[in-house]
Amino acid sequence: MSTTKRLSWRVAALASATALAASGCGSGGGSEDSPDDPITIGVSLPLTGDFSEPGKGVERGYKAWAKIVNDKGGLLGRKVELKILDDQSNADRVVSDYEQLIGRDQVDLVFGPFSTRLVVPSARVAEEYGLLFVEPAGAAPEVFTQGFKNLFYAAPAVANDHYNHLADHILALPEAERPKTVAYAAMDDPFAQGTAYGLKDKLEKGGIKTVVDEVYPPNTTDFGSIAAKIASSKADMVVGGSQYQDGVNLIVALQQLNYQPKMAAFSTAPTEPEFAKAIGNKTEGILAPTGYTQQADYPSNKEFVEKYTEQFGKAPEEDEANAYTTGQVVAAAVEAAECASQDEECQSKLIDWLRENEVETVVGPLKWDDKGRPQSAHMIQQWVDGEIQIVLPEEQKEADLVHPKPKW
Amino acid sequence: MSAKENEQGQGQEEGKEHGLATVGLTKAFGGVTALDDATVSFRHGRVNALIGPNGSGKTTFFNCVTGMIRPDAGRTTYRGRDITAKPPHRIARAGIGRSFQLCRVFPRMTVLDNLLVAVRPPNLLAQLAGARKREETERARYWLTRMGIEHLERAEARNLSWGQQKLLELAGVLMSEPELILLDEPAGGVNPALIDRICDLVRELNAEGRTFLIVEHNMDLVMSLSDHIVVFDRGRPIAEGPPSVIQSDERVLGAYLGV
Amino acid sequence: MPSASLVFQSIVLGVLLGGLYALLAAGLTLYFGVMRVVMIAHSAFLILAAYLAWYAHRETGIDPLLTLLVTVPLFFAAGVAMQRLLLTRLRPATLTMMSVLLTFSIALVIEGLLGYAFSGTQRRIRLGYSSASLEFFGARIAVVKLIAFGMAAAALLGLYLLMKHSRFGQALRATIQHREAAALLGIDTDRIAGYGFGLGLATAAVGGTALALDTTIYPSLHWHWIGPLMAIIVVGGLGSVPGAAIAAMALGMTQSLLQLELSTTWAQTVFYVALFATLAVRPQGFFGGRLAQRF
Amino acid sequence: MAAVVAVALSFPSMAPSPYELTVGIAIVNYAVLSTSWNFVGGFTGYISLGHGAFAGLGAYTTALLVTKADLPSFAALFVSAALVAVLAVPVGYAALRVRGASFVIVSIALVLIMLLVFQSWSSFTGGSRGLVVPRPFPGMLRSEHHEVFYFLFLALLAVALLTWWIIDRSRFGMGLKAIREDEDKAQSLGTPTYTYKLVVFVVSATFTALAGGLYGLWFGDLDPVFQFSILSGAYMVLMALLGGVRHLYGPLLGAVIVGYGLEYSKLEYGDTPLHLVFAGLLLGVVVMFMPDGVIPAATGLIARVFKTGETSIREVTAAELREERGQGGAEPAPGSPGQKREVKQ
Repeated sequence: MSTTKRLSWRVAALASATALAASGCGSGGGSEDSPDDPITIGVSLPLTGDFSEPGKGVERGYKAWAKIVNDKGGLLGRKVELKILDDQSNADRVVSDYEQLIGRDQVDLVFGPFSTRLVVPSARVAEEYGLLFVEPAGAAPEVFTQGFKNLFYAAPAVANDHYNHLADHILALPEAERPKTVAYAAMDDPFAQGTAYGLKDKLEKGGIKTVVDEVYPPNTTDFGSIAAKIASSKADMVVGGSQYQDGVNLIVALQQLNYQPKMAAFSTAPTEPEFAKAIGNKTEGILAPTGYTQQADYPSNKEFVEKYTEQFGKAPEEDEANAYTTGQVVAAAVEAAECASQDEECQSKLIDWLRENEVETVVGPLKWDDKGRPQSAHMIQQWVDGEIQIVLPEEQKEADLVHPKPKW
Repeated sequence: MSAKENEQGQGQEEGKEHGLATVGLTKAFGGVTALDDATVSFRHGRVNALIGPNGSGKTTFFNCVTGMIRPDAGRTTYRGRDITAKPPHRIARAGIGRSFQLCRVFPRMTVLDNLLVAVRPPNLLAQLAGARKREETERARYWLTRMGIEHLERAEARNLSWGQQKLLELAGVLMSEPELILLDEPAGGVNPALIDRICDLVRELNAEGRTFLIVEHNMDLVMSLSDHIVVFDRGRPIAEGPPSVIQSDERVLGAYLGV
Repeated sequence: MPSASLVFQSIVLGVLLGGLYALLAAGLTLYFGVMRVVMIAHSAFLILAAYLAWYAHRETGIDPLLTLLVTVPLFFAAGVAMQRLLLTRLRPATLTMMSVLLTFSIALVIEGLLGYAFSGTQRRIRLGYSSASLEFFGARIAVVKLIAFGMAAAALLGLYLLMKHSRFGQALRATIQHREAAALLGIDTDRIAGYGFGLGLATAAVGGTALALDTTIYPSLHWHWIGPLMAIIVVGGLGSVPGAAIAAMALGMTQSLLQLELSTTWAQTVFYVALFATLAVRPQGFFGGRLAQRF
Repeated sequence: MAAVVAVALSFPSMAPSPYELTVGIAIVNYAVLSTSWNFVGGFTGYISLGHGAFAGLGAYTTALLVTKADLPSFAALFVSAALVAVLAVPVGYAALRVRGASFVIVSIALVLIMLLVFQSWSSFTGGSRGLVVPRPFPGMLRSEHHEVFYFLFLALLAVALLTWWIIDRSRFGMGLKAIREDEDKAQSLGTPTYTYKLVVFVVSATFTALAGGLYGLWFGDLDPVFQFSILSGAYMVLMALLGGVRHLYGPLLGAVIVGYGLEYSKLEYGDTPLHLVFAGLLLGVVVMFMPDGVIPAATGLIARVFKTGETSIREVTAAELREERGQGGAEPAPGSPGQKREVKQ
């Protein structure tokens, strides 16, 4: 081996090692609480890559929360400061982000990332460092079976319970009106699949037959074959465990085949603002669960919608609301425990308090079971007269559920 | 090792046993038939030549015989053993070495390493032993010396001149201890002085017992060097015999002139 | 057991899908034919064309088909430029391997820039006739799928006529068959190879527009396309345009039919199963000529 | 060399927080992966873009052996590497029978098919719900856990480098390098090229699987989308190529540069997808302008500056001219030794 070769390698290795060490030293060590220091809150979000769209929604929600809190004088008299990193929709990154936030940047608190796929690995980091982990997006059942003691999902219900009101409604219908066969198509994603399969389990228990059960990978763009299967089954009802664009594609493909079910329910997609335009306004009668409505008259929601609209020029959607809820939940715990720092005592106070108490949020009052599952339910919305309106449960409804659904 | 081979080579009764022979060798590429039912045999212990116009199938013949391409039909035997469609390295180990039409060396290996590639480890474990064992290095240097390029042993092969690369290629072939050496246009692109040098080497090596089969366009070289000539046209032999016979064969003239 | 009408519907869908695959695989085969280059960025250009169609439609409302007037010449020029400026500068000895990496890097750059310009959001062109369909012997065919198929078929036919009946096509075929021999015949193989590359990229422009009509697009979608396409060209025999087209149809159809019994994901594996089976049984592909043997 | 080892060994005690340790682990993991890749890429010149599949398989098989077969973690790691080695045989059989292009295609297809299989077969692999790998050292603090794995990765790197070094100087390695230079020629000299390629492919897959398995044990959460990613395979290639595939420490150097660069560019330009553009441009530049990596490029530069090098630029050009002719297969232009000398000066 030549001298130059050896030299170049040695220099590079030394440089990188010292650079890492130096950059670590520079910003570490700011962990002592002092009343003037802001409370720093670390978040990793998918701002680029496959989950970037909802990731950016969550980011806006967090930013709105921070602004609203700071405008009112902060938490415990301290300003809050968000440190948001981009995990590129990648699990390796999300873990290393939380390592950085907790270890190097010494943030006082952390908020969860977006997407179930990223929540589990990052919750583990927080768990192992003993930090409270409230998250806005991990709704799939798997999130709550890992034995995490520090995790709380800041939304009304886990994925499998999203359709609970609809299931109850269908099973209560008179025999003649009740759909007899159902076709399910779900994206291979823990959240999307969870919503469809939650409904499937309940309907099957009620004796309603499953005739199609399709799972498609998240990168599916051509839904011709799946739609053909569903159309050919002539199922009375179709249920899509969808995110956004796949739901649109599936509906368009079904419409291309002129399939007319009596009932059609899709998660997420129909609640998006662009939905009607995307499917050419043929939305009549489509059902969707939602955890959030801008019209909800919870006191904090009015403030949220107003100030959010002021800040971003449009009204908040569900992702934004869930992020905001996360902020509200953590804030409630911080105010009750009167502390916000990484030390063990403080974090366990926060966790214990949330275990025992109910928090008022923009999605209503929330409380959790011992696994961190929220104990409320999602509302069911339906497109009626060209507008998406709440139809279930009875006490919150804005319109009556239309059944059977008109042709699309 | 090479001395022992020499004895073997000279021990064969010349002419009685065929060295390399093919029966009905056929190869088509798409619609073009490169080898058409070629049945031909070459003398063991002699310098054989294979000539013919461009596109008459000489190189395809080499490639089929050495296993580089698989013939569509026909058989190849070497000293009675069937070597049809055997993988090239097996054919090499059966004692057939070859050079390539455009001289091919390992461009970014040293001259010495170019030869050491041809060493065959005796067993599996020896595969992991160091590649530059003394006796092998000595043997490599012997061949480099005979080629007259021993002073270049540490140079990378790509930095050699064309002629030096030709000699290096030949040294590499010899390092693999072949009985039969197939040379594809050894004089191609080489200056006259070096042609003489290569001719001398072929004669010397033949005298030491190695058989040659040479494809060459340089007729002076072919006629002066070879004992036995086979002429190919359109993928099959049309004439064979000693130089004196071939020179006066009308079919050969016809093939070359396209009559 | 799926009903007869569903099987028929699937066959129709398979043909429609196979048409698009065939066009794109033809492009991939052209690159390989003229340059021995496995062009990983082919599907990235496909998505780029789809984005251009979508963007033009969103901004100006013009029909995506009209963008072809711009994208086809643009892509042709880009293909020629890519061959002349990048690929010919690679060392011939390592061209095949290095060109894979080079085109891979181009794919990454395209994906990154698309993500930068349009974000990772899934996009879809909203056409008035998106959900319209026709009845065809009991099967329903979406109008957009039919248009997409028509574009692919027309482009393939054009390619076929060009290669079979024009002087350029003859030169191109000769170059693909045997580049050295073609050069000896006085064909400027470098120039022909450049044009071959441009033609290949032009198929991506047509394919991308066809794709944008009926499906969602997003920057990383090209990974989803490149696998099946590469499987197709190996099964068809590297370098054989008709082989690629036949393999594309066969595999597109198989995929569509398999979806009747299997899940969407499992059905996609048909491409890779075919790829491995081909390489294990008949490495030169099922329709390949002598070109395929050494690669 | 000793200084490098000393720095590597003392790094955990120098790291100010566990975060720096995780970056260290990531870089050493990259180094193992690209060194493993370099068994195939460096020796034979066959570029595999699909080594991510072997890493993913190593991780998943280890995890499944721990969770389903109740094997102890590290026994599972080695059994998994053995299983991947067995699987690599038929893959190599299909991929290596034909040259070049098909190999690349198979390597990419391997990642894509594994992604499909591990997604679809969710009853066994957990599919998109993911698979949790139990910690090998339960009860250990997270920072200690990082430290242990840092040294495990370092040990694996040492073994991989040692193996590469042994092969490099062996007859086997000589044969492999001959394949890289000219496969036909190597065959004609008696090298059983197919067997050689297959063996080294399996060795490479095994080391990659070990790295993947170790990563799985360390990281704990597996998801097919992240495990079977074509991008991770591409990074291996980029790192090895950047450092220099012909050098023992090339991939390691590349891993340090790329690993540190990724971390840095994320800190600086975090939330844009431009990191893909950077990676793409870097790969393109390496391929176009320094296909032998930074080590030869740097030594070449130094040699040129001090005029001590054995090779002159114009010589290389002459050799490449000839090589081009060799590839083109046209009639050789008569280049006499005399003419060559002129070019050589």
